[in-house]
Amino acid sequence: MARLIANTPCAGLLPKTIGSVSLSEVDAGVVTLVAPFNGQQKAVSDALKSAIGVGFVAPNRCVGTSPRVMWCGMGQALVMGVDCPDLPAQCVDHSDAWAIVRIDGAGADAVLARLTPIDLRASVFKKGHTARTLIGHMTGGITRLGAQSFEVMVMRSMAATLVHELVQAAENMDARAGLSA
Amino acid sequence: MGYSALKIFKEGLFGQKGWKPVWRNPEPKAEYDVIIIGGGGHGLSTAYYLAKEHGITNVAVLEKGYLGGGNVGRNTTIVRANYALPGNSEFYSHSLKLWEGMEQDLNYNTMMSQRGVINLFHSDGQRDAFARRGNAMINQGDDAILLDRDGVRDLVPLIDFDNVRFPIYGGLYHPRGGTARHDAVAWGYARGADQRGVDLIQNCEVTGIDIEGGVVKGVQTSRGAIRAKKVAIVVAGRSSQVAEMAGMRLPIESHILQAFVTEGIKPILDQVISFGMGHFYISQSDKGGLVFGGDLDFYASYAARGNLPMMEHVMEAGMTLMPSIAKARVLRSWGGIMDMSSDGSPIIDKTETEGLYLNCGWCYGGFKAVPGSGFSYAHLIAKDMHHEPASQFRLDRFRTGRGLMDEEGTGSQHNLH
Amino acid sequence: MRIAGKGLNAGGAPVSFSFDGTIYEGREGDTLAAALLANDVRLVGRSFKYHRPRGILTAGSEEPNALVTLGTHAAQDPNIRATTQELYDGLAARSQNAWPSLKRDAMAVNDLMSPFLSAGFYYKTFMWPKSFWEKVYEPIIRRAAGLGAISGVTNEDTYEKAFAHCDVLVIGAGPAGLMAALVAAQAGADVILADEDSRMGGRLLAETYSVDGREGADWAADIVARLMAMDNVRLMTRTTITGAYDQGTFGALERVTHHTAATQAPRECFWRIVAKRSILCAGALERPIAFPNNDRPGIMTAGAVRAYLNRWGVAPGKSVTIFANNDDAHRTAVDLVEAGVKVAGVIDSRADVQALGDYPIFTNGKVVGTKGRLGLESITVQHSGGTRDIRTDCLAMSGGWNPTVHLTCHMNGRPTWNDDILSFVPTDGAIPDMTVAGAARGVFSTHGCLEDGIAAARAVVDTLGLDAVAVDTPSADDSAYRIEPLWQVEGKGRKWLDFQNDVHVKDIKLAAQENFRSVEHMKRYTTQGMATDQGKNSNVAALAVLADATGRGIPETGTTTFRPPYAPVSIAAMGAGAQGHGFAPERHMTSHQATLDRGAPMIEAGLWYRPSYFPKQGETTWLESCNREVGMVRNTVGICDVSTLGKIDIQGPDAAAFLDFVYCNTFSTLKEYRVRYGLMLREDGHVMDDGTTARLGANHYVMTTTTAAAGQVMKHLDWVSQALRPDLDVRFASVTEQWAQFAVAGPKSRDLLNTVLDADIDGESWPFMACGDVSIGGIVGRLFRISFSGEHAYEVSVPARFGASLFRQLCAQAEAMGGGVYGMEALNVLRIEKGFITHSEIHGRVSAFDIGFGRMVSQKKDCIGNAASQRPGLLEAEREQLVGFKPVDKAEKLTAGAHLFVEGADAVRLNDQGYVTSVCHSPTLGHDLALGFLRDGANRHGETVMMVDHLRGVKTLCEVCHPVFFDPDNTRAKETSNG
Amino acid sequence: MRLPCPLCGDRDRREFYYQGHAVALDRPARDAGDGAWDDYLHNRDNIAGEVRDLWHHEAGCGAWIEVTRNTVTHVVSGARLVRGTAK
Repeated sequence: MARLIANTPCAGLLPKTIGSVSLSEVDAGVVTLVAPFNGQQKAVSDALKSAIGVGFVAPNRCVGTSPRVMWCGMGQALVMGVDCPDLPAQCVDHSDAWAIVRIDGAGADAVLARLTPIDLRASVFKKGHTARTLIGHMTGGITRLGAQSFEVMVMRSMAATLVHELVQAAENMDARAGLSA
Repeated sequence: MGYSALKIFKEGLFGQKGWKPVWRNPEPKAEYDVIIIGGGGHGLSTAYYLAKEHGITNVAVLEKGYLGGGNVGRNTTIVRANYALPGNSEFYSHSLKLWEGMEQDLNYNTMMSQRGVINLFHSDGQRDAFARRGNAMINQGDDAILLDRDGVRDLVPLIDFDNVRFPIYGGLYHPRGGTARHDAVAWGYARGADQRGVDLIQNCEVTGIDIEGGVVKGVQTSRGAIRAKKVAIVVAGRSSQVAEMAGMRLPIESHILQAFVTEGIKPILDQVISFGMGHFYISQSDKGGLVFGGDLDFYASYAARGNLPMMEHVMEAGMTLMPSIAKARVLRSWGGIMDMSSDGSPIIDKTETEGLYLNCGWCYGGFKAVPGSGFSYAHLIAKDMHHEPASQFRLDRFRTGRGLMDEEGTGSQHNLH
Repeated sequence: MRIAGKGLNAGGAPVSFSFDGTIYEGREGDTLAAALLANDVRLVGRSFKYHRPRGILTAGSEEPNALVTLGTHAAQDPNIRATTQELYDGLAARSQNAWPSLKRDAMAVNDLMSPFLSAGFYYKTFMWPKSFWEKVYEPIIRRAAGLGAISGVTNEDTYEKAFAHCDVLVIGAGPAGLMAALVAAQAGADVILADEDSRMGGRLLAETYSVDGREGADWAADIVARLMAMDNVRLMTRTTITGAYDQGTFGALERVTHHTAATQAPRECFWRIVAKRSILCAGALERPIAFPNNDRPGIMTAGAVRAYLNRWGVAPGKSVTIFANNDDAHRTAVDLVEAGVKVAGVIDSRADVQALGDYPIFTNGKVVGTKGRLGLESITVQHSGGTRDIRTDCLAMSGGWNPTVHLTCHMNGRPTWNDDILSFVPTDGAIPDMTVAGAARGVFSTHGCLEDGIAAARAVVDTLGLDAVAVDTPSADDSAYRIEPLWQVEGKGRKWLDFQNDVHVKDIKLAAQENFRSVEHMKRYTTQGMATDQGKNSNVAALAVLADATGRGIPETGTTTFRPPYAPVSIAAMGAGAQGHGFAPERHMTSHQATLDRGAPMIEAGLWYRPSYFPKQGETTWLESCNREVGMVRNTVGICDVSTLGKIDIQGPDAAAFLDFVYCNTFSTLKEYRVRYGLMLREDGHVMDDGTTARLGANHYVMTTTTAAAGQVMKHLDWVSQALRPDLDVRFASVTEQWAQFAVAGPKSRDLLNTVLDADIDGESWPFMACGDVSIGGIVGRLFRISFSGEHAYEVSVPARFGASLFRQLCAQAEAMGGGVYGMEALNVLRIEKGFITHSEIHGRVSAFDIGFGRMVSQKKDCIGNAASQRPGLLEAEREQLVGFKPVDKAEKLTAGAHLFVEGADAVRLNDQGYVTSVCHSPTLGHDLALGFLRDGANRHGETVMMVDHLRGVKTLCEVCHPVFFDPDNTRAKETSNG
Repeated sequence: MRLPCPLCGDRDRREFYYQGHAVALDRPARDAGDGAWDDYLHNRDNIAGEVRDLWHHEAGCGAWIEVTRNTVTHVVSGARLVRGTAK
């Protein structure tokens, strides 16, 4: 008879504060990957709306706070922070699949600009926008939570690399801040 | 005119006035025995061997631009015979032997430098795959040595053995491999062919191939129609366009391969190093520039220029493998158009049109093949029989699945070889 | 010589630096070149081929001569342009390519030999005797190679890369660029203004022009201040746009800390800038004139002389002469006279020109010779009035200005010849969405540049749907640019073109004489334009000389193309972040830490790290540990983390039909809660991957892939579903990261599981190839009764957060039962003993037929690879087929990578019968085993063949056998007892 | 180089995997004969000019897209999702 103890992906690596930015691990709670079957997108959306108050989301969007629904690829979204109702869709438990790191503080966007090729300008990538893209050499997601506040997610097994790259980028930014003109 | 140290001394005394043109600028004749379409390395060596080995000198090489302006003028100059599969093995072995006698044969210094090629491996599995390849090389009569980690360290101290992302387990060392001065190879063959009476015709673009009743009759060019008994296509990245003039559709997709050279620095690297996990290879030219490259840009293209993602990937591979070259500065980058075949190996064959021959599919390995390709192609054109070392380079292997030479084991997708 | 009170940095604090060990004093704001000239240092380097003395030629990044090395050990940085290197306290520069000293350079003997070292001479000799090239000639040539040296020590500096996005990228911050940026920004566009200089203003910093009635430099400073105050503008100084790429992508190099002593900040940053539009305002570069011995230290471009005088308050000479074919000559004279520097004469090749100030002028003039071994002492002038020698220590020359067209050539655009300015100008549309303004397109007056910058920006913002705010063009000089052709001056002595590579007019003529008439041939034959400046100073003049030598006009002669980068970029900058382990992400299993704690050496499996073996006290070799671990699994029980295998959750009404299409065998017939082995082909009929797939419900499967092919298979499934079978209603998602999965293998595996599962299992409820949910400490997990070892075995998985915890408990239990944890080495032995294949066998060239699974390719249905797998060439008996090998003499060893021959046959290609793919020493059977491929192998079991490994000197006679060596009936894996 | 993903918008080329010409969408019947399969698997028009080729937004949304692109100039003139458009 075993007793299992849980570990988070970034255990022992975070939180950290470097210059003006801070990095912290996010526990998104129960996460379910939802992929509606052919022709079921509306049905799924309606069922979600009535069950958790948020419907299925458009590409590149993240709606709600907790619970929230985050688009995560063609015909797929993550239902986060709540048990997922029965749906005419593929529903897969992803609660343990991701390492999620939050980055806050002045220059957070500049730190991410060292790692991702997407256009992070506030006029283009707004609060509630999410993108599937590259973070360094890792495939993952970036979501804007606020003016200088983002959430970055990659595969759980890459948590150490993600933290390392975010820290390196933040340290470079911090060192630049100390330079004379 | 023969070249020699004495001649250079004489010309030095008399102000270099005596040097003659390395080749003529002939006007196209009305008819030739053989027309070679393409004045790159392979086309020029084909012309040279047609004249030298088979006494066929009523030959024209038609070049759209300038001689040697294709991939022979824009590559990383690596020469080697380290293939695993039958078909490739004997061909590159023969080609390397021709390299070894080239300078005396051509009376032209192509600076063939047998400084050794080392292919690094990063796991037991890769070691065994390289061992298989090395044994195939020795079975073929070529040279191969399986180096362990320390063996590599002794030869290439520049490598960061302690921190490289994919650890160095060892390397397959091919001492007879090396580099050569790429332009000189084209010029040497051009000069040799011209001296034997071959017409090298630049700025002459082929616009059509004349075929009557299944037999080739000649070509249409930007400088008029030219009749020929035999027509040989050897145009690398442009193979599909020229073959289409004869109604052929080839198992070829044209792709970009970038290469890079740094500012000249004092010698630090003696061999040619290939870093498999990083798709990175590097050597240092006699002028001091680090010459290196990586994988294809991967999208079909005729632009002869690349984009940043692959460029950065190549630099990143260099930084993990040998971070001591960090401060060498990239001076120039360029791209060549690679005729990627769907098993990664070449085609030297007849076509369904009588008198029309095809030589293509060299992917990014064409430079080291220049002598062998010309020699075997000339043999096929002259005798209408395959030259033994190139007898596996058949066009029908894709349809039948017989004798595929997929060295990378990546299948029929052209850009994965 | 410094002129008191002169220069933009007149008030700058003194800065101490050294050159070749001598300490000098410079001034804050100086470049190294300015500071050296201020200290009357003229000799700064040696040329590449002839080691001729070299001085400072320019005041910019195009400098071909004044290249120095900074730093030592890991920080050693060669080929630094003294003309752009900003001075800082303690900067220590060293000259290059000279031995024993810059003044007395032994290799200068090459120059005496030069009559015999003409262009391309090396192609004509060094051929005899054959063996001498590598042994004698090449080593000598290589020793002479290169200018600077790198240390060969592992880099210790930080470099970084970053991305930036904008609406309008303005390249160059001279008068045109400043106005363009201002207009675009005022219209509301997001603007990036980049300039390679430390201070924005371009030529305005080097000239004495006024703009809007004020000093040009002050005017520029005001515009910069206004731009800085706007939050839609990003100013990037010390940033060179290095390349133009597709869809508005640009590469850029920012020299972050080159101007300071070492700091923690990145030394350089390589930017990827994406711009909707770009405006090229890169200005123009002045070209030298090819006259006899035009390369002595002290001879520099006229524009550079003005820059040193006006920006840094430095007179490059005490008695300056000027030689030109255009009006710039006179501006240089006027500025010098103004500053109280003696102008010994202006030699103007034109007839109808007057002096603009108090200095002697020689019309129809030419400089036909110069004197001074290590620095200019005098020149010989021919002019309307005859010939005379003039003593001078600085000659300012101007052959005219070349627009900086380079970036417009990066996408294969060819510039256009313009006869008015006798140079090339950019061709419209050479770079999509790029507009060229100012001197970069041949507009040379200050007023013209300001106006052009405004006009360009107005047009650009219009295409972005923005409205430009009206701005008046500031008042500024608008005098016309007058020039007459002057490419070379006849006379005794070499007329240098490429100062660094030592290419002179005669070399170009020799190339033409030998029929290297095409520009590319000339360039490659003479090395003209291939030095570190990439021909920025010399290409146009060399082209003119070639045109003349071949009797063609310049346009017909052609142009050489300019390739990226515009200025050299360090490998470290473009490869930033990759040093050490940064090259690729690292993937860790949940058992990673526990595995390290147990002292297991890690090996890479793709991006993953997996344990090789788990050494126990007293074990001295990996083989000891491996043998013990194998025995453990065969006799008791072993634990292995197998989480790295790809796991794909597949659901939908058509899930079964989809699997039938992607696998060559059938899955629609698989019962629920059962597992089946599947073989996946590529469309070309060769094996792509294999693995087991479990059916968890009518419309629910979980597929496993090999670790190596997980990504490829996922992409393949996406392809098949989206492109080939959109009619099938199926969805799939990777769950590789969701589950931590462990193999529990061995006779005691069930007993062990029953110590951790909430409810016991037995052989009836969990027969071989069964699967389903289980509960562990109240956590829902999954159990699969599958075996990659041939033993009675399971794979148990739990949500990844519990992986580390379950692993520790499984290991503890296993050890308590006399078993333990095992690594890749043991796993490999176990699978070879059972003849299970991995990517060592399915290496991309094998068909299902080759591995004995030909009948698995169901002909009852279509599937990926079905048609191509039936090509005759993939089904022929003489193909190499999978077999096993045992040494006839059990003591002999086998090696992977060896080839196979008929006994007695020579080990040569023509006799090659096949090869060995996997080898292990089997502690179970007590001898080596091998898997491999042998011609017609399926029909040759029982034969003996010779295994030859030349590389390792091994030659072993082997018996060919079935690939399954151990428990061929699979009774152990299938055991059903409930004990 | 940037490609217009119909779902994600303009993205850097580095997010995409390239497969080859869109001929791969026209998969022959199993019994179409070796000529048809040879054309499908190996032979290409390999046009110097505008082509339709297949990319996978691997580091993005996972969509396979058909991009219309010029192989000489690299000008991209359009892209569409493969799903639902394949024959």
